[in-house]
Amino acid sequence: MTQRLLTVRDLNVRYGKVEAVYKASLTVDRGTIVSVIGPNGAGKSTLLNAIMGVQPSRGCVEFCGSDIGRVSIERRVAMGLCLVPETRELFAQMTVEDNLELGAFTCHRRGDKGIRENMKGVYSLFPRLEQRRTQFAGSLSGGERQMLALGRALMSRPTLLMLDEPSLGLAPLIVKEILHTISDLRSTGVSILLIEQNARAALQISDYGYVLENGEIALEGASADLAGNPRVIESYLGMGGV
Amino acid sequence: MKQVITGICLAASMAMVTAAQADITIGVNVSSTGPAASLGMAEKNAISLGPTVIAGQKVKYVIYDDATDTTNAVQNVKRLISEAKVDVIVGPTTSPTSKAVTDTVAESKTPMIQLSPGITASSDDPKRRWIFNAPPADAVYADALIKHMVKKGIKTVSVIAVDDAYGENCTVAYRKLADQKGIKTLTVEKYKRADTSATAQVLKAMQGNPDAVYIASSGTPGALPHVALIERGYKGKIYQSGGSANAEFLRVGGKALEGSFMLGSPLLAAEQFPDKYPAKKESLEFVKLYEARFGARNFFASLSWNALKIVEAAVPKALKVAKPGTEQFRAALRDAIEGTKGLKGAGTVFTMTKSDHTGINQLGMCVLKIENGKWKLEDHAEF
Amino acid sequence: MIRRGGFMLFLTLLALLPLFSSYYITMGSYIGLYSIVSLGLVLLTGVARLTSFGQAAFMGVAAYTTAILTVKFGCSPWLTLLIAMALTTAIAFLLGAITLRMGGHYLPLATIAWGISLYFLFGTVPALGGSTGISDVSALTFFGRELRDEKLFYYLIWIVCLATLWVSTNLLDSREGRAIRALRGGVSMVESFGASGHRLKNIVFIYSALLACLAGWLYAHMMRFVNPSPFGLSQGIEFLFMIVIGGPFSLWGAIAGAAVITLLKTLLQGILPKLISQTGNFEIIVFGIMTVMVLQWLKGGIWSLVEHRLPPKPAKPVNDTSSLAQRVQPARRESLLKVDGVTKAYGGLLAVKKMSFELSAGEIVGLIGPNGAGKSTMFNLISGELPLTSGKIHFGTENISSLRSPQIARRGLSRTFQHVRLIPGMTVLENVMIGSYLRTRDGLLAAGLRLNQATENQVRAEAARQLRRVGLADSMLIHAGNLSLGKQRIVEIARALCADPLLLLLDEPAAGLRYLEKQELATLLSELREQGLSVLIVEHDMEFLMNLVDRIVVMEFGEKLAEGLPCDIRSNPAVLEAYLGGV
Amino acid sequence: MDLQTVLILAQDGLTNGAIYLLLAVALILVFGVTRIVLIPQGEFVSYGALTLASLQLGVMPGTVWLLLIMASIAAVMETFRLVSSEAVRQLPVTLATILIPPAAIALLAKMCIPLHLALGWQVLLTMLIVTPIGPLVYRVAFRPLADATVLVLLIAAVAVHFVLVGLGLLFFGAEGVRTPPFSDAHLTLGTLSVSGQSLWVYAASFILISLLAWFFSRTLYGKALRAVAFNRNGARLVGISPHLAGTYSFALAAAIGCLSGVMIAPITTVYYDSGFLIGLKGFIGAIVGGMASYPIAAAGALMVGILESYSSFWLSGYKDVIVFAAIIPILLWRSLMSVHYEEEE
Repeated sequence: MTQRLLTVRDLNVRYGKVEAVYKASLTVDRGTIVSVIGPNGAGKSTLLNAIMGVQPSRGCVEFCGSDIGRVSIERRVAMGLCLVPETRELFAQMTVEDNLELGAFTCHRRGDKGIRENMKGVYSLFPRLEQRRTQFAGSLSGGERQMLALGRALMSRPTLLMLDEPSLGLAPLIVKEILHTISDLRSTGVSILLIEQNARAALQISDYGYVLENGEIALEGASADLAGNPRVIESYLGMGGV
Repeated sequence: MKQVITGICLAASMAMVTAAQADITIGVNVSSTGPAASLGMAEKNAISLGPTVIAGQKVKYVIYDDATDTTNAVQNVKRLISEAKVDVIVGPTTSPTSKAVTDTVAESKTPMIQLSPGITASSDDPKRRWIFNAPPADAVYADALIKHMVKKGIKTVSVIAVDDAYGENCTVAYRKLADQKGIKTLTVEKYKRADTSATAQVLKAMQGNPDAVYIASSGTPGALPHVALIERGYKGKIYQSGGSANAEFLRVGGKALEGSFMLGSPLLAAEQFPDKYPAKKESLEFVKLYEARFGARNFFASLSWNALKIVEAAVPKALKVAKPGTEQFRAALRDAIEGTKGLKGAGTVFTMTKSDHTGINQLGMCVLKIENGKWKLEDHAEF
Repeated sequence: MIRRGGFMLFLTLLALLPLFSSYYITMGSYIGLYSIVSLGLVLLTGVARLTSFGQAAFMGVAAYTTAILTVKFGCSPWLTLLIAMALTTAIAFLLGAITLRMGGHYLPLATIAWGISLYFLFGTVPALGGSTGISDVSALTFFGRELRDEKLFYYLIWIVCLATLWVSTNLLDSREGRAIRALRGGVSMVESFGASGHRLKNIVFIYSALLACLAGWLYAHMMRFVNPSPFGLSQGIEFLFMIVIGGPFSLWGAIAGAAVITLLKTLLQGILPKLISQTGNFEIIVFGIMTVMVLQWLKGGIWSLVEHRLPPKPAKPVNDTSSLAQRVQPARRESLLKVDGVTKAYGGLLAVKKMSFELSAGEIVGLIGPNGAGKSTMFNLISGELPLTSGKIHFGTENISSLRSPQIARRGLSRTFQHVRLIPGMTVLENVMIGSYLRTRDGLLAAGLRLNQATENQVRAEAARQLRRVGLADSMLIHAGNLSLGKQRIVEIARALCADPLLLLLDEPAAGLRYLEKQELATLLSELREQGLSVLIVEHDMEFLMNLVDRIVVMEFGEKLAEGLPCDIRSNPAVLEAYLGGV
Repeated sequence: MDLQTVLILAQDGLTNGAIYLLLAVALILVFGVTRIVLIPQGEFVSYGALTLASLQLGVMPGTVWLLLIMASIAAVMETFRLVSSEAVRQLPVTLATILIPPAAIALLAKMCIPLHLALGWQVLLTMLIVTPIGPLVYRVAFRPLADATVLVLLIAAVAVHFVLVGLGLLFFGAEGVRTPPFSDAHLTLGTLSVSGQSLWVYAASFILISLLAWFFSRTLYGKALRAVAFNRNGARLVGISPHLAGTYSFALAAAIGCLSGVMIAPITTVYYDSGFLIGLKGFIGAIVGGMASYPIAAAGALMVGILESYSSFWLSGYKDVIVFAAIIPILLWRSLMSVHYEEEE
């Protein structure tokens, strides 16, 4: 039995006079991984930012059945929506552990005292973070930063985790590791909305996929179907077009 | 376009016409805010006790605050002269503001009784012809101070002055006389009204063990170095200038002030003066009036009160010459004020001459000692 | 017409004011003086996005200079004006040199400190008259006649004020002025056209200080008395309130602000004591609250309400006769850009590792790679915005590795930006004119006195020509912010072309463009190549580059992955892997 | 100058320096979290001193009225905001959180004043009255400007400074106050005698600094404030509201300012406008620390205190000129140290 977690309808985002995202609609069901792929500049990050509330937008965003269009970012976090942005936005001058702890800020405000346990969970997921507990986040390598960003996001016990290019700038081996982890997260009950340029990888681990081009949803379908679609592959080498 | 210009001209002529009435208008410009606020506030209070009718003429007061700023002072005085068409001006409070308005007053030929000592005016100086002073000149203060110091056998003095015009003027007047009388000034230290500490200045002043320390400041700031002197264990005599002569100062200074000397107006200890003191009755009268309305008596309040007294005495003479609101009346009023003789005010007696527009001698000055948080008459001039 | 009429009405009012009482003359004179100071502050705050609390202190410098020199040394006031201006320039230059390289809040903080220390200095130094001040400052003399009448002085002040208004307007509308206005698009944008951001900021600061100096000098001779109190910090702050409330983005806002604050102060000093039983300078409460409210709700200040109702200013005509000198483009195939083993490290992280490639004249080369591959870093290394860690970059035959972006721009390299950096409030034409910064030499003096009209016309014509070249002739007079992103990118190209470059650097020009817009852009670039221009494009959209460029350099992880003809690159397995990825 | 003088001057400078240090720390905190250069910091100092003095005289301090007025304005603004964003449901709770605490504090003050409590309780009451003014100032003046540039925030801060000074004059009048010292004891170390009040200042500064250090390094809220200072976007993404952080940092700044005021009130005469210069000297410390580094700022603040003390001794008239002119070499040094810094909008 599936349950709707996130519904986005006719979302528009403008930068001044420019429409960066135009009438985008998508849904995420509980317990699934949904990927959004598309060339750079297609508006993928803008889409995630709009869903998170970082970017002002017009249209309808429903999360867990309630309209969150006018809700502040902080409240969205408290509701269980969490974004790992492309830029990671770690607290570089603070330790790994402090970063993780702050990830649980909203849980703490709600009165949840399980921060320690939560952190254990994250450490078991990324043992390397535990080794670097007392290091500053700024001194970590690219892969470790990505792990920390993921770990920090998981500390807030999100219902829906939105990941913006988790493989960006990482060596292939680490990309593999991270994507495996993401795929495993599904079993812990976290739903994921994933944005990737690395289309093949994204479609491999996701259940459903959307192709975003020039700010519009150009294609959608089950990931397996999309992965086999020659147009999808071509569009990344620039032969597809609209 | 033409209509607009005509409209403006009409409005202009309307504005010209409205100001003609026969009442006496007294313009007041004091610093009731800014650094000199504690002085100006008291001066303003006393104005509200002033007469409402003089020689059968209604008196109208127009009061402005210049925030201890020279630009504002000039603006206010011009406004008093050209808008309110005042017959006489009382104020400003400080010597910079008084200096700033000197030209304006001279050009408009309006008599002004200023509440700051600073400039000593006389008829010989065309610019200062129209200016009179309500407080005693700095030299009168210095004279009383030095006399008392000589009496007490003081040979060396350090000065701690607040860093404003008042402190400067006091220091200059003091040094002039002290040098003449052979009193040696060890050092002159400065501090700011809002300073958090005067310890360093006090240490410097205490070097060479002066017989006395003279603190030149107006209002409550005088307490800061005084307290620091006591804290640092200074055992010599401490003199406070006349500017600190108000109740607030006694409150802020507290216990530390005990036994120190202060220059001041006889007003402050009017009850303790012998009955033969010429202005005793007038002083007590003012004290009664003022204390009923505003609390403790205040030297600065007496300045504006005395200024009004001078005007009150001069108006009848001037009325014989011309009607209020005219240039002739202002000129006559100026002459009448210059002719003030033996006028008894709160804590002083005025006798003006052509060369002396202050008109206050040692009768307007005494030395007080602070005992039990009160002023005790220590020394006064002969009368 | 309304503008002209309004101005005439204003002048008439000014001329007639002295018919009222002498008090109005004083008020009018103060408003004029404060307007002069505020004009400078508008340039500093509204245009250059800097600010100063020390304008009153600069007034004080001039007032005291003239007071001392005229009273103690009997100098002519006209000589003291020059001395005061020299002194002000020196002080402003020093303060600017120290603070302007750091964050924007350091200048105001420094001016607070300097304003306070100068105020105390005035009050302490016995030679400066101490707190009591200096009286009997000599009157101004005109042809042997002393200017003592306050009416005449009032007219003098307003003549000076209107003259500074005129000069300031001219300055803003000149080569340097445009660059100063462009500072809000980021220093790197202005520097990419060869202007030094630091120098421009310093110019504005000195100019505003000089206006304050002029006002201070007038003040001293009007009052004929100086003492520290009018030059304190709170007066400096009041000037800032004037322009914030009046309108920081318009020169007229300065005059409006000076008038409103001065009149309101007088009004409040009359009213407030009646409302509040105590006396006090409580108008500062009102001013403070007004300022916060204006900042919150009416960013353009009072003047923006007026400006809103006025018709737009008529555009200046473009008369296309004379033209600016042009560079000789190098011969085709000649090596134009040579990147040799360039490395850029951020701490331990290598953003660019030993990159080497070449570009010949008349070529379009594409630099591609997935996101985060180090393309933009490479780009900024070439344009001089970032210093290199090691390696060499040659432009033509010259080694430019250690040069900064204005110097590189001077050698004929022009660029666009990944995020479009146009000034939305300026017209497209004016935006493009910024590009020609290095091609003319007009100084500030010529600009202020409007002696630069010949070159201005040339520049305008050149900008118009470039806009026609890129096909945007119709949009010339539109505000740049009203164009679509695609057109804005093309305006950026026109602006870069206006610098008459040898090499054009384009940073992701196709990002965010629609399909048709991309095609138009590709056509435009091909045409430019036909005209002999060389182009380096950083892009990740391979489709866009395939049919356009001559060669492609592919980057990944800061390193060169492949280099070659577009068709070879497309079938290169390493490139395919990098772009498509896999697990 | 003998050794004893040297020591006394150092001690005097340190006492003032300790106060400047506290203020510098508050300034850096607020700047980091909100990008506001808190020019009105000094007003909390004078409010603290003047409020305590009023309580001692048994008069209702004007700051209580200020608190109530500000709370009402904040309530009106909040109502307006919630109504216009169609979130009327939150209105009762929001209004209650804004209005009830100030009202309760006012009531408490009214009840306590006739009792003539001991000094310690009066200090506590003073802190209770002045501290909430900080968050209210943030709510009313700065929160609507949250997206503005540093420059606009600075101008707003100066405007708020004007308003608060004006209100200080309105509520407390132009005269200065001096409160009795916390203790009359003197500590004698050899020839140097240190007043009890100075010891109080040292102790209180030390305790406060330690508390702050603990707060920032050990508690989640302290870390959250630091996180906002380091990375605003990152902080929002983990659910830390910048408004909440702004509110906390202003509360801390007001509390620190108020405490500083309470501590200097027995040493010096405090006027309604005294705070400004004191605050600015804290600023010089903060600038030494580049508005970012707490330890360097602390050292800078102490240096300002010492410089002030010694220059008062040698050149008393030029003391403030020297202290404020010292900022020029400091800025020069910072400018040379800093790598090319550019502020993009």
